[in-house]
Amino acid sequence: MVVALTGKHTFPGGIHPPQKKALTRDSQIQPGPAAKQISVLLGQHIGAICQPLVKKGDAVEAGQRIGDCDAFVSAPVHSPVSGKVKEIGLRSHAVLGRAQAITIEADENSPEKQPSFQVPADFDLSKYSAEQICEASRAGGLVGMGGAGFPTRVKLEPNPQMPKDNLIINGCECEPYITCDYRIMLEWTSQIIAGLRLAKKASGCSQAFIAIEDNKPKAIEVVRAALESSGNPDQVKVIAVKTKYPQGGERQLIKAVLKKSVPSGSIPPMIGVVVLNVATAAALAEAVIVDVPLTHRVVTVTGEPVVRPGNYYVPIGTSVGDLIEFCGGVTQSAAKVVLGGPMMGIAIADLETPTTKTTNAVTILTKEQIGRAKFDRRETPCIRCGRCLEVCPENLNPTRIAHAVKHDLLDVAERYYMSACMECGCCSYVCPANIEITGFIKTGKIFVARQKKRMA
Amino acid sequence: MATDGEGTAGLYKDTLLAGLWRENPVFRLLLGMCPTLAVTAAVKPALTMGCCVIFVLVCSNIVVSLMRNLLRPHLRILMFTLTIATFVTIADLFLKAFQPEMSAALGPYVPLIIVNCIIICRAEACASKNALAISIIDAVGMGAGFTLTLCALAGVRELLATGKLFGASVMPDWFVPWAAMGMPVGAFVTLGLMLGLVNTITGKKD
Amino acid sequence: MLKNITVSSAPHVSKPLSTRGVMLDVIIGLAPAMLAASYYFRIHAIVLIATCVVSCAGTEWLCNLIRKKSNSLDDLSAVVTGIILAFSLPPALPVWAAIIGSVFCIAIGKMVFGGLGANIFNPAMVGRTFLTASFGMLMTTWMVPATIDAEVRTIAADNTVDARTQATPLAYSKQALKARTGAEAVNEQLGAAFTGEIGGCLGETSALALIAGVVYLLIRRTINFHIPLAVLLSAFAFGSVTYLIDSESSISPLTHLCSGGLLMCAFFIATDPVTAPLTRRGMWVFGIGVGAITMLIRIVGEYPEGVMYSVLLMNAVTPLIDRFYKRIPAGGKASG
Amino acid sequence: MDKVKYFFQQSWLLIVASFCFGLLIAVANAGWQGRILQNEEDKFNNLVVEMIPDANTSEVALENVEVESGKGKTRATSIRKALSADGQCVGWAFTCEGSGFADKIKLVLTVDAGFEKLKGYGVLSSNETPGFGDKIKDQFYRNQFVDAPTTELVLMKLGAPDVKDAEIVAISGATVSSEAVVTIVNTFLGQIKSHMQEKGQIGDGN
Repeated sequence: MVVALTGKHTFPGGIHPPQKKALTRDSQIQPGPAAKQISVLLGQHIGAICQPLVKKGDAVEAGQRIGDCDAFVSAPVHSPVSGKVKEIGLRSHAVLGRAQAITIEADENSPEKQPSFQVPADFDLSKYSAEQICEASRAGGLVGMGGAGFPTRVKLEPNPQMPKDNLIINGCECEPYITCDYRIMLEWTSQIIAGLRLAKKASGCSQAFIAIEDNKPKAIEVVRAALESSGNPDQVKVIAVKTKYPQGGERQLIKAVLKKSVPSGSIPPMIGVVVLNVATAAALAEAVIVDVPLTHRVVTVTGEPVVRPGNYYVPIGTSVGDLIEFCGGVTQSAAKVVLGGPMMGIAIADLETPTTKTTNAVTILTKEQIGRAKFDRRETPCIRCGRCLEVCPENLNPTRIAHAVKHDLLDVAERYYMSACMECGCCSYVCPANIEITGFIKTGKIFVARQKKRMA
Repeated sequence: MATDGEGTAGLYKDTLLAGLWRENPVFRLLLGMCPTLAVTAAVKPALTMGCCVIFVLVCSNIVVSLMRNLLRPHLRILMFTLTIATFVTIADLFLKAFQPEMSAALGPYVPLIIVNCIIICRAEACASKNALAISIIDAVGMGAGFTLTLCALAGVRELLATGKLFGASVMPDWFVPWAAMGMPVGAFVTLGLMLGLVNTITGKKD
Repeated sequence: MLKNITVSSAPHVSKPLSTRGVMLDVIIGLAPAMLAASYYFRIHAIVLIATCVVSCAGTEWLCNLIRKKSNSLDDLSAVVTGIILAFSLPPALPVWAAIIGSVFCIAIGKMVFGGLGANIFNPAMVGRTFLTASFGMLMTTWMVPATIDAEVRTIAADNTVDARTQATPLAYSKQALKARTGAEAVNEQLGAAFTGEIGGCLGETSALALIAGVVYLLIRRTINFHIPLAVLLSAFAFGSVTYLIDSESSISPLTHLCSGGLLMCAFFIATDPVTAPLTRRGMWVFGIGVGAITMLIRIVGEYPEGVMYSVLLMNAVTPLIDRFYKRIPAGGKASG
Repeated sequence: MDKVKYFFQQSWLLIVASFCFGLLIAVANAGWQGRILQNEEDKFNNLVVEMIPDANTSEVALENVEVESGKGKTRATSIRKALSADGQCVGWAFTCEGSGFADKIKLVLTVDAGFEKLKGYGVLSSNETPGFGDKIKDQFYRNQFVDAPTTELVLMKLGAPDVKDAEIVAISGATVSSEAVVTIVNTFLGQIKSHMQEKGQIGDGN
């Protein structure tokens, strides 16, 4: 199998922000902080929010299920440490604002989970049935770890109405700064491949791909070599895709790899495609083979002001403040803390905000960097230059939508397909007039959601 | 109708001033746009048009005011139009007989006074509800407001388009006429700028 | 540490681009033509450009003052408008006329609509239309380039132009169309039209300089190639048809492209983002429309040049084009 | 019967008013009609006198002369004889019309007694663009027609406007209006000339 190291596969639109991956690219995955206090949010995924299964004062074990929900689209949460439930109360949540969380005080002798596990040599795919795999992914609380947090079980479970035939493992990691997926591909290669094979079996896909951006040639080679050495029984194809933001977006990736478009308002399974992030694939292998739930994840702590930037294996629920402290703190120039990358990440005001299953990075930006984007230059009138239309990966008309929202014309915004926007931020990035197009569209979506709620 | 004056005299004064400024038909009510745009290329035809409108307005207001108690509501617009058309025809004939040049310059715009909204507006809003004296004063005020506005517009346009006023050269020799001001575009631009100016002065937002 | 953290919506970084930078690029793109104009029309060019730029900027400043808006001069859009207006004026135009045109184009063409980004029509073309309508004679008096007529003349006190004048190639081509012969003589001027040693508006004579400018803009990706290409292709197609039908009375399509304001229109006027469509397909339609109407006016119409009116006409239908070519999301229309 | 009663109840005012207004218009018309006709005649005569200095007045010579104005349409005109103070025929005058740039152009055309040379034209009514098309009223353009031969006229872009020949130099910037005048003159002149020759009013040119 010959794999090109430069990708031809891509999608229309997109931008090329500075990569800035060199900061953490060569930093191996290290164990993260052994935090005294962990706050596990009950809503870390798309779907129904979990109900707590423990009470204040209960003792919990590492890996114990502490929150769950009966709804189909949901995923349980587990405790990453052993200790005592200190409180069940509201915590800052990057997306929801404030949300219920279970705060656990860790014991002195709480076991420290090691990054990665060894896929046993006698790993045999035929030992696991499709139902088993799905069940394990649900029990392990697996959700998409790339950003959206869609419960993995829902993705995988075969659906007679929508048979799935393509599985894509997403190793694009197109956001600047973040390198956690890159490190996982380099270090946990066998785990990813095991996860891929399990996912393929569970979902009944006939073809599987691993898509990696061509700015990570090392990862492409390592994955290819690992596939070849294992004999590649599933005929997995490694696809090098063009380095471009937002190449890692599900819809964009499907367009690049399969040349197929996902209809607006639907999700990839509807056209028979399953997309799993590499971290999810690795977690799937862990959950199925050794029956360990998702309680830790790799987080890239990065940004110029960070003293020791790197990739850390962090218990989910560790507060951002603890994480930053563990990395040696930040220099004076730090001005903004972002959960996620600079393009789609969410700026937080409360350093107590716990990390979640979808937190792939904590990016600290300097005043100069955000100043260039937000403060130095005032917003000027839209000159209709059309740059936002050109970069929009969803082929929308962002300026129209933004201005419709600005003038409170939600129906107009809807007519310009506001709901199809994936909020990738490309339009705001290129706008010469410094209009916060993405911000307006997000606001518009919230308004529409409120309207619908009122009507219902 | 204004009521802040004192007694009858104050009411008369208010009525008169309303047409001139506060309820100026062109600048505030935006009525009678057709003649405003069409006959303001020069002051003379504008003034003639204004006088015609005053004449028709006063006459029709008198007639309408006199027969206001006899009007059937559903036939009132018909009566207004009939009255206005009569006086417009008379004005047209008069112009043809005594001001043939102006008649030629104004062309179809004199007969078009029939459909001038100002007149029907005043008949409806004032004459059909008020006594004779108020109706006449209202007509004079409105007509004078209309005439003055037309003349102001025409003055600017004639001055810039030809360098003349009332047909007499007033601009220095080096002045090159702006022909565009005599064209319809000049009418629209001048009217727009004047409206903007008036709105600025009165502090009206939109 | 981390005392003053700020919060705002994503994305948190942005490309170092600004409206001012875009306009600066356009000015740089216009620079070669400015140099060419100064070379061929000497003091006239410099005076005219300076007048237009200063009075455009002044008008914008004044309008902002009257409207109690913050000063918007620093986006340089008024400067660009001024240069383009100057470029579309005859070199020998008196200064006062240029000032009237500048005031009109900024005040009426741009500020009354609400300033940058809100105007429907290209402001420079609005100003030029007003001047053409007002001072027809002055606007159709073409000066001979200084390189041919060594003596640089001035404007006499009585507003007549004291310079050797000549008709533009397009005026000759109009005569050729009427007389049904003589197009060949116009075609021979192609070389002069390419370098710019010919009568015409200030900035439009030198095809070479305009092409140099647009290459810069295309490399900098300040403009897209769609509109210029569409304009030139459609004009070329129209020109070719008439040339093939009757080469005696019609000038060659290449001469059509190089003479008059077609190149400047295609590169700098039609590409004004504010008044052009947003979508690619819309840009094609817009460009083809501009080229076609220009040629229609040149060949069938009464005026020798039609760039100004064709741009304004297509500006008027831009909202319609945008409406017609609405973008459909990548995944097709949302279901349900 | 009730219906008729109802009808009159509702509309008696309208009927009465219609009669009154009709009467008013009739009176005005009767009083001024003579003057209006006189005005039109005067305007025509003034133009004739302006163009033919010897003439004092004019009288109708031929009425309802049909002229084909192209596209199968015919227009009727009447030809008038220009008379000097002592009753001598010093020329002929007639109105002619055709489409201009914006609207119809109506001209008075005068020729000398022998129908050999034009004496010029005057504009009765036109609506051409101010500053451009309406220069057909200017002496510069009108003078070119004075003493031009009554043959087919040709419009030129460039040339000498002072020479009295069949070549007419167009007004720069208003080619359409210039052309319209020439076309109108050409259309009417030839046809009326042959018509006159038929009627024996003038010689056949030999």
